[in-house]
Amino acid sequence: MKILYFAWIKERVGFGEEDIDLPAEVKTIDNLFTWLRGRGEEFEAFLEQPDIIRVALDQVHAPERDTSLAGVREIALFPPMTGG
Amino acid sequence: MKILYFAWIKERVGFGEEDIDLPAEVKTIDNLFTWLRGRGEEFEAFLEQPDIIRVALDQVHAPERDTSLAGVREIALFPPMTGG
Amino acid sequence: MAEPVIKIQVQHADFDLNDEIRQLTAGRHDIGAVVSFSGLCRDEDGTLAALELEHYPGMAEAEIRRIAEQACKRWPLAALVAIHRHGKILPGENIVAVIAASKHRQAAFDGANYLMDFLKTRAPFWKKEHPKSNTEGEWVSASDSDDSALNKWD
Amino acid sequence: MAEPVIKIQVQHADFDLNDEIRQLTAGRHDIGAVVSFSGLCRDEDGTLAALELEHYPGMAEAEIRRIAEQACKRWPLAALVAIHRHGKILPGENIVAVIAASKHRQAAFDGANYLMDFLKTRAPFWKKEHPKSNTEGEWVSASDSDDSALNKWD
Repeated sequence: MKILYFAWIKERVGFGEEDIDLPAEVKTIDNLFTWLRGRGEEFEAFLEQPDIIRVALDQVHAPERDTSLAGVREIALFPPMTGG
Repeated sequence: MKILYFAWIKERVGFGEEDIDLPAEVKTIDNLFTWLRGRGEEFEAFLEQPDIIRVALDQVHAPERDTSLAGVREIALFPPMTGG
Repeated sequence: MAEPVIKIQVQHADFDLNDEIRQLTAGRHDIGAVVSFSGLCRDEDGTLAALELEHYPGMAEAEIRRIAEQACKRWPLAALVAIHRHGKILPGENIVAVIAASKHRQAAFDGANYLMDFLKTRAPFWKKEHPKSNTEGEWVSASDSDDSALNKWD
Repeated sequence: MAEPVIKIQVQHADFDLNDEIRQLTAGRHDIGAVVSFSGLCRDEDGTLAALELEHYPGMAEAEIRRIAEQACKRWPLAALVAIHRHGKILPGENIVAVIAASKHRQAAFDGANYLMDFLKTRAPFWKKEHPKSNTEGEWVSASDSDDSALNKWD
């Protein structure tokens, strides 16, 4: 699975992109957040307020946290958008 | 008094501008319309439907027909606007 | 916010929107949003040779300025520009431009939209259509939808 | 009306609105109204050195396109263009442009306004402010007024 981080999340994690094999029990966005928290304090830090983190699956917004990751190739985590 | 005519009104009257001494009894826009009708059939023709004629006094719209002409230097008669 | 800049021009020459916008934003860092409207000469049937735009010199500028001043009372605008062409205009060419600049986008959208709606029904311009087939043109009739467009500002 | 033309560009380079409008109206006589919005980098305090615009390549274009397609379902648009810059942007410079073209003016105003409102809150771009005084910049917070601007389209 390719995971992308943007803006201040990228700065806290320390990198913008990784390729990673997710464990079989990570089936939803919620599961992913729980699993990421266990990877170290840089992940815990940006997941302190999980409600403000936006998630896109294969470049489409996924607002529901119980959305399945089955078949997904690219997950992106980012703060609320401030373009325009 | 300077009187200006625009668009198809100008075409019916045959000219766009005239300087004319209005008789003392022409005190309002209504009076002006009545007086103009007496000037010939080209005036009668465009005043057949007086309600659609717009009037400006000194370059300001004057929607009411009982508006006084006292102190006015320039009267313009024209059809509804179609610019923009 | 500083006093809004109002610029009204009635001219035969065409205009360059990018230049106009650059002029009104040059040296200013308080403008975050610019909305422009341009109105073009349509000819869906391919029957139109040209439009002829007649106007009332003096009143045309004064009336658009009055509308622009109303818009500036209603929204916090930094600048408002209107350029209306007169004379012969070919299909596909520009007829009119309105540009509104503000700190935030909704004021710029509303200011430009308001100015166009009132310009259409109050500024003394008249269009004559010269068809390809006919030497004598026809004056365009005023549109009810232009009149009813004003209702949204009540 | 023919299928609407949609053009989405995410680029560092600046744009020329007049050129963009000319391209989309060239050879067409069915467009009577073009509305453009440009968003500029503000700096009212004079404290900003530059904005840095980060984006999600691929999704940024795809998401703006989805919004543009929604707009084309809602209004009879002839063309819809969005150009969003990324990278370093100085005060007074352009950040974003949206252009909507239609037969009539209200569809063009609404299409451009709608595209901007949704682009603001849904397109994956993030602004970082680099102040003159400080080497480390700060990420801009999302604005509640941008979220509530969407309500007018319900």
